[in-house]
Amino acid sequence: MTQAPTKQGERRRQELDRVVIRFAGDSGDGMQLTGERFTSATAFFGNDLATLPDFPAEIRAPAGTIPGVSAFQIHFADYDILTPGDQPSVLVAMNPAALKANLEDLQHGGLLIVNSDAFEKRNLEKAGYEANPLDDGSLSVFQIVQIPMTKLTVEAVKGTGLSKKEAQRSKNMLALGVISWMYGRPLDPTIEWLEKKFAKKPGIAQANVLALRAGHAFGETAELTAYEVKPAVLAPGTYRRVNGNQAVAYGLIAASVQAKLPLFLGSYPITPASDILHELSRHKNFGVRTVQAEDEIAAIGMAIGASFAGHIGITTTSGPGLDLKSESLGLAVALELPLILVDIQRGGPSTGLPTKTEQSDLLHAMYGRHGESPVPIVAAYSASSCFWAAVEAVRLSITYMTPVILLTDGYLATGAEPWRLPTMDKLPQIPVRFATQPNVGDQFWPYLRDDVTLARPWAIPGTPGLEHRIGGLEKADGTGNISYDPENHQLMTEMRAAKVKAIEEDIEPLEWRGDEDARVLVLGWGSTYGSIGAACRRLRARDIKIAQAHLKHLNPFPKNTGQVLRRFDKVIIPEMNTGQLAKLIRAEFLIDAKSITKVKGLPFRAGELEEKIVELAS
Amino acid sequence: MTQAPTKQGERRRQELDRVVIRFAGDSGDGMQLTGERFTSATAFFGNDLATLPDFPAEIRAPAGTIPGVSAFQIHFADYDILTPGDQPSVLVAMNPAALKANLEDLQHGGLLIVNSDAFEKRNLEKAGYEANPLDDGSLSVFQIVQIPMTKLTVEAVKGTGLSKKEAQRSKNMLALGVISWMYGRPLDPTIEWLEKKFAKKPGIAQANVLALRAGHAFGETAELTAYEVKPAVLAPGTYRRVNGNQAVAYGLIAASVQAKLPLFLGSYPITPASDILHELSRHKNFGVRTVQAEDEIAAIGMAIGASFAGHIGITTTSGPGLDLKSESLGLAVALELPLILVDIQRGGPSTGLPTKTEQSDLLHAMYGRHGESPVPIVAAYSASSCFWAAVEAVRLSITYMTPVILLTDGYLATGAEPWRLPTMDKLPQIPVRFATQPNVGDQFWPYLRDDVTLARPWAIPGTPGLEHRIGGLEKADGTGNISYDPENHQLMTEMRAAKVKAIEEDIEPLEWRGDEDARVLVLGWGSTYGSIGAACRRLRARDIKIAQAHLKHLNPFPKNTGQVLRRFDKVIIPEMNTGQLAKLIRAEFLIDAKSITKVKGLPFRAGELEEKIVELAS
Amino acid sequence: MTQSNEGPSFLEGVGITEATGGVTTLTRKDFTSDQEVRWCPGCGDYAILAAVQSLMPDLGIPREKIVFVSGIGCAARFPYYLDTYGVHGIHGRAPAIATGIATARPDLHVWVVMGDGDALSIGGNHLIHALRRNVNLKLLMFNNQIYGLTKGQYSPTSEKGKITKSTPFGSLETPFNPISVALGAEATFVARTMDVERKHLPKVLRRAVAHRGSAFVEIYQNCNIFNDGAFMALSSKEGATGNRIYLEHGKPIRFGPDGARGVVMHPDGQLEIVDVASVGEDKILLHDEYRDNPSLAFALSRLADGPTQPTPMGVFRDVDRPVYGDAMEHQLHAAAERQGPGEIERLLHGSDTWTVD
Amino acid sequence: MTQSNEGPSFLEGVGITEATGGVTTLTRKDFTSDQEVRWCPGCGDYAILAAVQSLMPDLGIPREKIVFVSGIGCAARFPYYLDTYGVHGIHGRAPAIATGIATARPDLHVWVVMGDGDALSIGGNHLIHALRRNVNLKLLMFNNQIYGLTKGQYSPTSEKGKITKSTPFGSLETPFNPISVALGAEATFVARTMDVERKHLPKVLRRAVAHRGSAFVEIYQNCNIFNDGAFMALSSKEGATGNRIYLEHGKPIRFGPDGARGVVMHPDGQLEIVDVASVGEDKILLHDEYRDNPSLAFALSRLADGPTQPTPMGVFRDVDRPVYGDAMEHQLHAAAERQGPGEIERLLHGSDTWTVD
Ligand SMILES: Cc1ncc(C[n+]2csc(CCOP(=O)(O)OP(=O)(O)O)c2C)c(N)n1
Ligand SMILES: Cc1ncc(C[n+]2csc(CCOP(=O)(O)OP(=O)(O)O)c2C)c(N)n1
Ligand code: SF4
Ligand code: SF4
Ligand SMILES: [Mg+2]
Ligand SMILES: [Mg+2]
Repeated sequence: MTQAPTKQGERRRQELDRVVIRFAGDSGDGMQLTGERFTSATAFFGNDLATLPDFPAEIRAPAGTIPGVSAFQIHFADYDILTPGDQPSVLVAMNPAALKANLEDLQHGGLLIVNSDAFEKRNLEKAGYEANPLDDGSLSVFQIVQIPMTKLTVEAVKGTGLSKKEAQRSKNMLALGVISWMYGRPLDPTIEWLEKKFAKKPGIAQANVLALRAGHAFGETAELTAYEVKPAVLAPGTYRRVNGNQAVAYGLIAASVQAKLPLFLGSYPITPASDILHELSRHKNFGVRTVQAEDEIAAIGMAIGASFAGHIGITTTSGPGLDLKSESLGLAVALELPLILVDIQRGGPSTGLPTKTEQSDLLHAMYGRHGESPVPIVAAYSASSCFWAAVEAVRLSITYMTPVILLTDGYLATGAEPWRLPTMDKLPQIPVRFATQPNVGDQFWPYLRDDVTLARPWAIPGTPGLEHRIGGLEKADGTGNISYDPENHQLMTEMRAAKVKAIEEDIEPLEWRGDEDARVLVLGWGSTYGSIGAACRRLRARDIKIAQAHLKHLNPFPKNTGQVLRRFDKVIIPEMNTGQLAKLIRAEFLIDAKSITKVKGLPFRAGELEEKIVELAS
Repeated sequence: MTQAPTKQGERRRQELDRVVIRFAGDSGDGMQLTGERFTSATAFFGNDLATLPDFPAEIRAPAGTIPGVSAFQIHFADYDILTPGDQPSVLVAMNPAALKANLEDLQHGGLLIVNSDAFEKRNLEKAGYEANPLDDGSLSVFQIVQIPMTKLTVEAVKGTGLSKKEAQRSKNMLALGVISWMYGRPLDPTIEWLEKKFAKKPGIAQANVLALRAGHAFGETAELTAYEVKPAVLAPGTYRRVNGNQAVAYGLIAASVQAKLPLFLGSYPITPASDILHELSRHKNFGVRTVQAEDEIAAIGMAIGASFAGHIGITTTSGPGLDLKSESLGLAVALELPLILVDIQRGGPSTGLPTKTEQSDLLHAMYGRHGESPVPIVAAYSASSCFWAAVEAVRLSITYMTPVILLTDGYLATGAEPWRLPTMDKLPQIPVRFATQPNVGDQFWPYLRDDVTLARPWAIPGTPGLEHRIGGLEKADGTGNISYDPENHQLMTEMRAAKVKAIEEDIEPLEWRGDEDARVLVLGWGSTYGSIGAACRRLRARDIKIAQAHLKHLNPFPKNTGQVLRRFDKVIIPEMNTGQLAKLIRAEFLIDAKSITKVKGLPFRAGELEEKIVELAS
Repeated sequence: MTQSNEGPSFLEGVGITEATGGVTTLTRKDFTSDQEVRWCPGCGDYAILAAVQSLMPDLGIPREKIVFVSGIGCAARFPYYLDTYGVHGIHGRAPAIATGIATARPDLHVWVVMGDGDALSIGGNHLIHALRRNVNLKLLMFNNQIYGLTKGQYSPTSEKGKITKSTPFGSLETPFNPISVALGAEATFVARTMDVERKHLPKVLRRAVAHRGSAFVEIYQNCNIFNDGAFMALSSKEGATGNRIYLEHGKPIRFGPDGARGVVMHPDGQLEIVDVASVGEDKILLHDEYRDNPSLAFALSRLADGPTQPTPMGVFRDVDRPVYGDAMEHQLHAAAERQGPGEIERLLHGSDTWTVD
Repeated sequence: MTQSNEGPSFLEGVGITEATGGVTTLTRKDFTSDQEVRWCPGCGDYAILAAVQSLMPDLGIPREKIVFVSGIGCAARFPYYLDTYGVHGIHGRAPAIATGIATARPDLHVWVVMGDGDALSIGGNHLIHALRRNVNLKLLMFNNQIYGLTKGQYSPTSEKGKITKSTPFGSLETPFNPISVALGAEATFVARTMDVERKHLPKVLRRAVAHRGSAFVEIYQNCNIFNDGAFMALSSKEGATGNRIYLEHGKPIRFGPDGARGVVMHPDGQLEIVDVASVGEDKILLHDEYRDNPSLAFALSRLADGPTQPTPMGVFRDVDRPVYGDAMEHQLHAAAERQGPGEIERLLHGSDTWTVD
């Protein structure tokens, strides 16, 4: 493991166990990139970490304004952490708008690093400041570090021949250099990355590297306080950073390898799901076919077609796309074909808050089709768990010949965390058995079910003798021929439900953790995992007894769910919606589960949850 | 009121209080028309009645086969009845397939009238009979009346110059004539109707009338038993027959008259909803605009546009179309515009059983949109109640500036019943107040809400000074400008929910009827109303205490719902799905409601419900 | 009944490669499923079905390599009646489902059967995108100018002013000309034929099969229940000779009794129907199916406003262009060659990893 | 704030009839909303917005009679910046929503703003149906040949082989030619212009306004973030003279320095670009916007495969056809005249009633 660079003569670094830094600037200032690079170096350094990008829905909102502010938060520590942090302890503000939009969140006494060059009249006006906050004493509760970043950058890159305007663009790297010095992050990975990224524009690469170095030097010469956050003690293994969208893509590919079947993705771009399409498009050497369809309906239609033809049909989307796919998803239920629909939840209703997170598609995933049309639902709970959830979704889909919905959300999709890479032997087997022979005398019945899984056989075109036709009209049990027979419809409806229900025998039971004598269980699903975990830690630190359980399967629930829930006097369900899981739990188990809800486009803060749990628990 | 024709010399008719007749024949035999005409005459005669058409999804399935059988059942009585009857007491079978497909349902000892001409080799084979059931004694538990209908018809219409093949087509009228004689129905309304219908083809009109008369004469000369079912004692008033689709159309028009706003229907044909489009298309003199859109998405989009422009935007569909409309419905939720989405539920999932009934879209209506996207739901419970439900949907939609879903189903849509016509003063007022002036100083804020209803103002294009823009992105409270502010999103989410919830103050409370000391409540919604009512009658006849309540609003529930439910020890919910209302009730009220479910494409029979209620009640 | 899947190459679809067909010659019966045909007696769909069932054995394609895909409608029942693989999809989406099949498995022969509503109303977008992608699909549109299955509403090909259940006072829309729509959407193969064309119909289908890529075939089809006689101007005896303009590559475009009438292109860019005698045979336009530029084909599609006037039948356009599924497979192979076959460990390890011991 | 609605006629939409406008002349500022414009600096959308805001006051249409409707995308932000009525709809559905508005209220002036993805990918079907219906809409498609808002995936108008986030190895599809698509869909008005065309752009928009019915205008628009320079062959100095072919009704179709190049129609039905000198001026094709037959306009749309070659700009087609909303209103009036105005009692009583006393 690479160690923190300790320069000779460096003063002793002040030790911290954790830090939360937020980089904030104009959309054009490259804050996401700065954050990403800092994260990379931090991961490389060996801290545990979690990140939270937060950017406007516009491609580029007007420069200098509040709606144009883009921010990136990273939480890193010398122990395993669960969330990107409630309140930043350090805020880097590249302009007045960034300061104004983020100051409220900064901890009192926190460190505020500003680009003082940007605090001139026009920018202050655009941000709605009447006076310069750097001068009027209004920031006195913070430790302010003013750095003339623009000027320093222009000076640093003088030799490169770039115009002043071009030169200024590197000021984010200057900021990164400063912060890297303060927190003892290595520069090399970033330099390497810059040189690769701008290989074709060496002038730009050079300027960025110069600015980065200049920032680092500034930190040292200006004698800013230096901190140290020791590497976390992490389980041995090879690590990488991963965000949820990457992990979904990798999980799907891994499942395809396990199933020895090619992947076929039909997708239509939509924030925040598009990156799965982008990632999968790059791995054609795995035989992954990706089609950017004309719309979401075509995308799922193509995936259904591919599944019929023997591929693993996948379709990825977010809320509005999920709506559009409902009819076709119902067709997949009737056809009983494997199909994985990945929904990256975002703020709704309608176009809503497209770049913000929410967990408000659960009931839609459960019930959002006409008729009785049950579909298994799997949910990821952390960025890296998206990998496992994708593998699980494929496994269930193929084993039970059913479409499966995989839910993640905007927070998981774009937030990154270190991920200990699994070895392949940890992956489940996904045996695929295509039908190759008649199954009733010399006939092939496409709806003759497996006794255990209730799955129908998968006979793919190209298989002689198994020619058959399937469709969305009700099918006779067994033969699959069109049937309007009342009894058959009843039977088939029950069969489809039973097949989904049967999955409860084949999934992990619900685990709970916490104090043996806890009377209160906090039940979660999806991306609230980290926040709930952090909140429970805080409660336990206050000697409040508490237990925690997290659902990875939402339909069916693990078989022991009722049993676990009934063990406690009180069940509290925090959700980033208005109480959707709570509805399901109440209806299913008649338990008076209490909701903690939030729809602000942002994850729960641990502190916020802590308080609300205490309130409800008492 | 017209009296039954009593011919001189007619023998005394045997009195019955009720009869259930099923007409069954090939799809090409005109059974629906026969049933319709008999129903008309029966209504005219003054019985209470209910009907149940049941026809194949194909336009015309192969003649003579079981899948090609089309049937029409009518229940009529001298008292108020609630359902089209469990088991027919009379079966008219025009061919062997019709006999085979329906015999099972005929009451033991029931009357079986067959077209003996059709029982020849080829037809028997097509129906899968090895021997002629008319000869082999297998029908001995029934009273069989064999009539050579084809021959009689051909003879009767000899004079008209029609070919034999054409002549045979009138055999359904011959059957109708026979049955009309047996049950003392007047012929005149049918003759009048035939003459009007075939005004341009007098030969056909004449043939049909001749066949009808011949059947009547046959009944008399063959001395078939004659029955009498006295007119029912119905509330005074003017009556007509109406089916659910007509009633929806009339209700929408009536609401448009009350609101003094034009209707705009955007629709795409789909069984069993198309007839609403057909009906509304005919009433252009009411200013009703109907557009057959290119698909369901366009249909609702157009309706939204029309609502924005100040019309009452309507869209009508069935299951698959409901799926497709979800995204746009979510937009309407965000825009907070009036919009009525009428969903005629049918058997699902996917294409399912398109001509059969089901109640399986309730949870989809509740939750079938991404994000938190609440929509009020109104449900009709009988054919004529569709009128009132449509008026109510429009009233809520306009008053609360919200899309409203109106649920009916295939059974209500096509089943007919006598309807006492309302006088206009029974219709609710639907005041519309378009905004005409700025509402905040000299500005117009499109999301400034009414204190009571929480409705936003409706300012339509053409109003000077109120120019404004609305869209699907989250809107700032009040101004309606785009807002990504976290607190605002929370507020707006709560606001949209509160607005729907507020409706509970403005709707009828849930009424229950039955024994004061009943411990069991049967709770229903939608088209189960009749069956539940009939089942409860039967239970009461057996001295079993029972109470009944029926929900007309599914979202929000009437305010007193919990109170009513908690009055009873047991709540039983019969539904033509797998327990959807039960899920909502359980989640909301934590009551261990028990389900009786059925998904056979057919309504509950009273007897079947009776039994199951007894089982569960004990 | 089942056997485990022996890890086919990721690149080759699922690669069932077992050789079949070839040995025994198939007959029409082999392509007839055991399902009862459920169209109205007299429906034009019967003739099309018969033509396709008869054609199939001649093509020499093993049954198991053939997939019929459809949406919803009377026409869409088609797959049930053929003993091949088949998907009866949902309304309008057949081209999308078929695109998935054909792109995943370039080894298959995928047919799409659509009604005019299915193809041009709800499914219009999928159709035009399949055409521009040049997916290897034979797309048959049964144009009866009406919604059959839902019992008689007008369709996007119904003539303006049509009185139907949903337009009791007459429809208001200009119909689509399906050939024009297809050509405007970059279709590589566009043709028209008719249910009653016992010889022309299979000939056109054969041409469609010979075209690798999207082949769009409009088939005029009589719905004798809801739109009887819509094609009378072409199907009647006089119509057959007077109004059917048979297009043949390289041949002058002539029709009518004794080929007395013909088509010329004016220098102002307007096609006109003329008496051949009056302008001279050599002025008559030669049909050019293979021309890369679709403009002439488009102009021909505008000769008639609807099937009530002299109407071109046959292949309007037949040009080569890379096929979507083939091109994708090519990218897969190229990537595998460049990057080596996919290895999951290598993928996960990416470039930015670190190790904790 | 509100006043009760005094029962307008059912037939006349909702009939706000108060006279406005007229009195004071409006300026560009009156059409500028208070919302901050949120496109990337340098985006071609700014120029289009400026052109529209400047044009509006000249049209003499009261602000309140104008509605801008859009879908989702960068282009789709357009309505927010105009102080008229506006709906920011959902992706692809703007033509449908706008059809509802324009059909309910023929008194309004309804504009639709769409991106190329919005209009031709997800919204393709609504667009072509709005065109064939001839709904009274001005449909502007900002064609930047890319998905801007979702950060750079290829669109249905991107050139084949395009490398984007979703096609790292190059796209495989032949792009749509939007003018061809519109003409294939029976559009009555079809035109093309470009963001940097300071004079031509408003001129074309004015023509669109003058056309009652669907007016489809393709506007080439530079996305300087994800597809910079896509229209360089037309927007560069040399491109402007060398490659822009300005179509003008009744004029010979000439372009290039000194109009040295021109377009001729060959008798084999093929358009060709020639040196005017070599064929003689009188052979050059005259442009005919008003021709009922769309074939010539279609042929012109095929002169260039994309905006990298000599490309016609201006009005391809402008023909009169009954307008959907007007025709519907006509049916309403006719019905009221025939049947009398609607009376609900009469409706309910129908023909088949009976009375119980
Ligand atoms: C989503 C959806 N919308 C509507 C329908 C109802 N529907 C079934 S087929 C059809 C149209 C039939 O017309 P066409 O496609 O021309 O086929 P035809 O019956 O004439 O062969 C319609 C509207 C449906 N099944 N699904
Ligand atoms: C139903 C749905 N699918 C996908 C998206 C995501 N989305 C928003 S805009 C857009 C395409 C943008 O491209 P274009 O229409 O060309 O407009 P531009 O941004 O280039 O102006 C997409 C895919 C969405 N908002 N809704
Ligand atoms: S309705 Fe028309 S298209 Fe459908 S089966 Fe009958 S005749 Fe054929
Ligand atoms: S992404 Fe492109 S189209 Fe969108 S605003 Fe930026 S420059 Fe304009
Ligand atoms: Mg049709
Ligand atoms: Mg674009």
